[in-house]
Amino acid sequence: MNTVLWIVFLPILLFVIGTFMLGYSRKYVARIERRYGPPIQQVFYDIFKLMSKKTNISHGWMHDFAILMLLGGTLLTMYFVPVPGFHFFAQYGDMLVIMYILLIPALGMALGVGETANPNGSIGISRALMMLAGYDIPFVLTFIGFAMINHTTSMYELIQVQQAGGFAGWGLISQPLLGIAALIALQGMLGEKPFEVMVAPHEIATGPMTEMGGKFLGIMMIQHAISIVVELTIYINLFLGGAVNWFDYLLKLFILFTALISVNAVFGRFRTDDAVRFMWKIPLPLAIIGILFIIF
Amino acid sequence: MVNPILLIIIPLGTAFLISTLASALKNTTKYLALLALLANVWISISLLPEVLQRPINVIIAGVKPPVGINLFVGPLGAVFSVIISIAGVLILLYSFKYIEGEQQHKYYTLFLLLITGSHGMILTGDVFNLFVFFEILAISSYILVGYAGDKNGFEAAVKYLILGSIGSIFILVAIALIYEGTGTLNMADLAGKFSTLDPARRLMILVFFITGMGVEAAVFPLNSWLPDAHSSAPSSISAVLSGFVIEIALVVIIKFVYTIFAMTEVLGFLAVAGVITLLVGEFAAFRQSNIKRVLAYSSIGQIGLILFAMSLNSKAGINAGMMQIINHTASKSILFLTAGYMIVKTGSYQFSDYRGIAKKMPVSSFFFVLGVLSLLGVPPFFGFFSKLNIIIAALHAGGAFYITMVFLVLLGTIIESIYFLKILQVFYARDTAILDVKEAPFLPLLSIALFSLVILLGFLFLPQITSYTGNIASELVTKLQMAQVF
Amino acid sequence: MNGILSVSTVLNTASAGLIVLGLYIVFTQKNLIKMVIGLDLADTGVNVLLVSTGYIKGNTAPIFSKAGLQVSQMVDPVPQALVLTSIVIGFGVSALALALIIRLYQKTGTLDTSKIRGLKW
Amino acid sequence: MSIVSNLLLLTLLGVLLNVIFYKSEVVQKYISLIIFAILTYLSIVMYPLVGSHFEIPFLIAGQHIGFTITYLNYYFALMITGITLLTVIFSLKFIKGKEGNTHYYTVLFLKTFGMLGVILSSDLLTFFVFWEIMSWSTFALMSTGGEPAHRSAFKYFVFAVTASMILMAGVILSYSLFGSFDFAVIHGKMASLSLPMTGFLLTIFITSFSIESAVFPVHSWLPDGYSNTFTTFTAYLSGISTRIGIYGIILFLFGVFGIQTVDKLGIIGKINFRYVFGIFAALTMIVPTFTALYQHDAKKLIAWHSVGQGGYMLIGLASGSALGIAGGMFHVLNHMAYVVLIVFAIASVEYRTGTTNLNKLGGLIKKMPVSYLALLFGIIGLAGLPPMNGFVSKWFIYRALILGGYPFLAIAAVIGTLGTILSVYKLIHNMFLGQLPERYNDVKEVGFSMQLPMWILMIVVLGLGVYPGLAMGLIAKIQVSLGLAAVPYALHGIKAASGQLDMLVVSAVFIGGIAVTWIIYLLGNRRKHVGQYNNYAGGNFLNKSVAYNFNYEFYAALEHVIDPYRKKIIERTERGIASVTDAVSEYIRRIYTGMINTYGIYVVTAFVVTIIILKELI
Repeated sequence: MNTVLWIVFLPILLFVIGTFMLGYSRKYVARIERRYGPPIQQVFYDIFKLMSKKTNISHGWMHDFAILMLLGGTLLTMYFVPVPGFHFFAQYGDMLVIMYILLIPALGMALGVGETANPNGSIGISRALMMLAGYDIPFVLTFIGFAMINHTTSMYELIQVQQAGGFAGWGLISQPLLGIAALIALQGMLGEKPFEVMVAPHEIATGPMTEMGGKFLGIMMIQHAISIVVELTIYINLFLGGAVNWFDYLLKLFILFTALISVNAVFGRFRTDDAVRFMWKIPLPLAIIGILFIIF
Repeated sequence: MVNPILLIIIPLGTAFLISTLASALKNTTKYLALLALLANVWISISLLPEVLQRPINVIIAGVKPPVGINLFVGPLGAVFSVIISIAGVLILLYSFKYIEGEQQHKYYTLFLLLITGSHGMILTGDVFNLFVFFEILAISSYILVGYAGDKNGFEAAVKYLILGSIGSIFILVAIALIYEGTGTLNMADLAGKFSTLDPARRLMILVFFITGMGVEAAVFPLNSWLPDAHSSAPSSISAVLSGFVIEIALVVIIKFVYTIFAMTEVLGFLAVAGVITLLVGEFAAFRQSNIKRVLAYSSIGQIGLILFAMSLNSKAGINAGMMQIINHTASKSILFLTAGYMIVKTGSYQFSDYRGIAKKMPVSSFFFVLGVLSLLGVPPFFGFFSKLNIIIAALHAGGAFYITMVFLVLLGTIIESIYFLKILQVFYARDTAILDVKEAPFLPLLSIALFSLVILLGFLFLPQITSYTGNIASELVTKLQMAQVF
Repeated sequence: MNGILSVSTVLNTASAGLIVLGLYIVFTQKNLIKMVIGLDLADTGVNVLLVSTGYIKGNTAPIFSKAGLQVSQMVDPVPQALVLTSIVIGFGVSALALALIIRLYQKTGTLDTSKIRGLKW
Repeated sequence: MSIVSNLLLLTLLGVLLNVIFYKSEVVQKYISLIIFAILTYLSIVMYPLVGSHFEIPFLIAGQHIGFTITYLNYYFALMITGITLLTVIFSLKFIKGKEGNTHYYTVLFLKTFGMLGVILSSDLLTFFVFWEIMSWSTFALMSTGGEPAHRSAFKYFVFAVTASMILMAGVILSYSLFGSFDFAVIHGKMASLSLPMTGFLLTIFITSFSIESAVFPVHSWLPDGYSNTFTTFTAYLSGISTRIGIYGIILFLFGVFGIQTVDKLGIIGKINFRYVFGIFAALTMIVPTFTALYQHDAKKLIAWHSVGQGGYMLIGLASGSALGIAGGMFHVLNHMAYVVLIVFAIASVEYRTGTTNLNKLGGLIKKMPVSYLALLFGIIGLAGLPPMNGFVSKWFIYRALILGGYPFLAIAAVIGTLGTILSVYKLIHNMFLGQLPERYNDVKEVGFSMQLPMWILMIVVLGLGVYPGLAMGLIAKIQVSLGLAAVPYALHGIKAASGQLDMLVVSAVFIGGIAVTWIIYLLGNRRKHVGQYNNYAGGNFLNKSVAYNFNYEFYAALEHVIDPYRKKIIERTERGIASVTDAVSEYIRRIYTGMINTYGIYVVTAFVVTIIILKELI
């Protein structure tokens, strides 16, 4: 019964958290830029506005289906990532599964954007995929190292292991190189500056979102809110010792997110090739050295 | 019992008959030649079972060996006679259409003399007679190489003749030394007495003999005449020369080394010479553009392989070598004979001019493919089994040395496969440059088809073939037959 | 005859000399006719060698020319028979060689081996 | 027992009938269809006969031609006959009226004959004989399709004949070592062989099979060879032909040599034979996959992936754990299903548009939705994303590598997967998405006979993804029969102590997520479909004269990053070997100077050298 409640309310919960985080992010960046910034609930208004638009332009059935795949895939990921008090699905799929279902929304969006037949969209997708090749390799490598040392690929068990070791058991503390590498990769995964060239509003008209409007864009924003929380949770679970309760969880979320958007606020954006090169030159060697430490 | 001497007398007599009756018979002499060779086939085949029981020793003119001259028909001689006769008949059949003109009786005379010499070389039991038959074979092949009467033919014939003469000088020196040392020319007698000679003289004799015979056997580097002669001769003669003439000389060397000289310690050297010959032949063929030169160089490679197999000092090796000889006789004949009509029809020796010829000459091309496949040792053709046996025998000889040799042999096969495939791809190219080419006539195709039966169905008769070649192996390695007669 | 120079030594030396000379001509001369001459020389050398193998010191020719001549007094007749055969063959080969060379000369217009290289490689 | 002989004889009959009726395409295709249907049926009902042995009483070198049915070759026989049947069904329409299709079915039968013989053989010699038949028929398959096909088939031939010769050396070497050709006998005597010799022998065999299964660095024959021939052959060759090499590797690593023997072959510390093999497999995953990114031809792109995916199978086998080996074997089946599906989709597009050039296509989703769907299923499988089958086997492999302690091999697998995702998106985008060129306005979906195999394969790809247990049952039996630990499987996943996989739950949650989203989607107002020219163009208008598309140089930035590392070492080495061979043969030819005087000198030199050498010998 408890599980059913979690299944029903978890998406809503994370959506709310995610939306407020996005709002908080806008406000935070605005303050750094000496602006006033929108109210923290602005993202809610945006989504509500988009969902209730009269005209919803679509370029074909893949365009329609892509949006389902986008949010559907994100919800799928969300259920498999353990949060405090809920790890029902963790027994059916481990971290490897999560890593690959994380890509489903990306693929779905890519296909949908492809059908819109807008070159700006295609360029955005092309950039996003290249960025994927950049950040995913170091990120997965850190996970591989971490899983290897603990002899499990289950995220839930990784959390348990870390919590058993107390603060010193945190991944970031016990394997600092891996933790830092993953942190940099996480920045890319979230698509925050300096790794946001796939959206690049001034160059390619927001890239993948070019032909998305109305409820399509609305669902994309819902997905964005949830996926930010999910991705941050993955990092928390792997390297920040998971969370023992919701307070702990929200605190870690808040601190981590603040750290990341602080970087976002002060950087410009990398060119695609520079971003990929950066990912392969800094976090990747870090992760490799970290793994070499584990082996020897 | 049929007297094996008929194998020599019939073609010899017919040759003279043809040359004397030429003016009367005009162009029907070929049927006479065919009859003679058919008789040869029948005789050699009927001899086979008998010989396998017990070798035949024919005494000529009533004087017993070691003084008199004799023919010694062991399994080696019998099997080789069969190969010579059958290949002779089939190639003669091919020549019916291929050789035309008023002077064709000369061709058939020489052809029969060549067959005479071949039979003589393999059957004789006398060292000097070996030389005489060698000369008969050589002289007739010199002329046949130049038979076409073009510049290349004469050039090749002259080169062949000069090198052949050098070879025969070496052989003759070896014979003189043999006679001086042992006082006998009879092979069986010699086999007993040879070991009494001092090692230096034995070595001299052996090397003189191997060098002299090696010229005809096309062992590197004595084979420099071969690419020219085999590529400039009429294709039927190329088939004969590649098909069994060089093999005969090779087998004579092997026979002498194993039984008569009984110097098996030099076999390792011969094996290396064989592998070098193989590699030189295959590499030299690799960049050829003239189809007959490709085939000629490939013959050098194959003869190297056969030499390697037969020098393994084991029954298995000789067995495998004999199978490879059969395979080479059949497949190389097919290749030369099919190439012969392609040259005739297109008027070019360059295989690059044969683009898409498979559309115009499908049957010939098909047989060419068969020949190539068997030559390369692709299962289930006959060549596969002989090559397999060769490598088994080589690895049974054991040791890193033979493993290395086997890898070199396989390298040679790779090279060979590549250059043959280049030709096949040209044959089967989609686009074709040749327009007015027709298929070869029926009779030559029949002859080629009969050859290809050997490589196609050979594997069904493997046990029988192995029993014959196995007898040859025991003849050479254990010298059983020799002892049975004397 | 006494001392170093026995008959067989002389014959062996002569034959070796002829063979080497003949082959030397074959290897160095570029004229085809000269090469044939060289071959003939070498051939003669071999024939001398063959004859020498049958030589028995002090014996006569193997012909029953005088009454009472024993077989043991004759030299070995076999090599003589061989030499006869060999000479005939040598003659035949030379004749054939010259015939071929004539035809080759008609086709190419030269006897120089370095120019008759239509077939190579 | 007669089933084996029936299988082989029927394929031979197919060859024969197709040769006889080489003029009538109609007769050919129905004969082929019927015979392959029977063959598929026969190989399915072969199951109860697993474990039996069968000999043709014909001696080669004192050896009967022997066949045996094991779980392993049952698995492969099913794949071979099944995929050939689907290829034939697809070809019925596809191949009609194409130039050079006269011997299409003949070579297909010949190839099937060779492959069936190889996998069913129970001794080395039979194996080798059929191996040769298979290589030659592969060559014939590749040669169909004009001049470029001839050239690339030639390249294949050079590799294949080298592989054959190496294999022959191995076959005969083991015969002289063990005195038998029989796999079981050799396996029994393996322990008595010295370790260096075992290593040498195993290296010979694995090298030979590696060439056939296109392992880096001997893979370069494959992409051109597979992509220049008929597209249906591309599917067939990528799907099953290359994998016979994998069969050989499985058979020899686990069946003939045995994993215990192989594990004894240590080099230094943890580096053993398997590890070295794993490194080659890792390079096979990475290099060809990233080369695929650069391709502009759909067939070539997939052919490169066909090389890369082979690396996953091999790395699974190299991991040596039950999970990894199961993953490797399962990936053979999965790869076959999705790659054939992908190539069929490409073939459908080629059938309708006449091109596979990725720069010329686009927007075909509007015209050919079924082919699009087929390609979509295929690429999700190829990229290894849930819920398709490719994910499951890759999951096995990743997990085996991580838990087995091979982090760098695991990361190689991940890098390969990322490269795959990138290039398959390019594939589907450039063919089906983006702007539809005007010239394809009247393109239609392909007919039923071409759709049917695609639907079947889509079901297989999805079915095996959700219910991997369907195949895992057989794979576990194979593992037991090879003396390995069986993988603990369930119908829809894997049972393991830590971190499990249940594909049914994953799929169900995914569908649930889609359903929820759909509800949210329905909350909004109705969407309206618009044409492709009704598009944002920076305030400008669009019509058919404006090429408003992005597909050329799709990953220019990434290529820019990778380019410095692409040294084309393999290509240059190959070219080097070729030119060295040419030079060597050119010099050796020069021995035959044409000067009769030199020839005479050769004779005397040979004489002198022989005396000098033999004086030492005697």
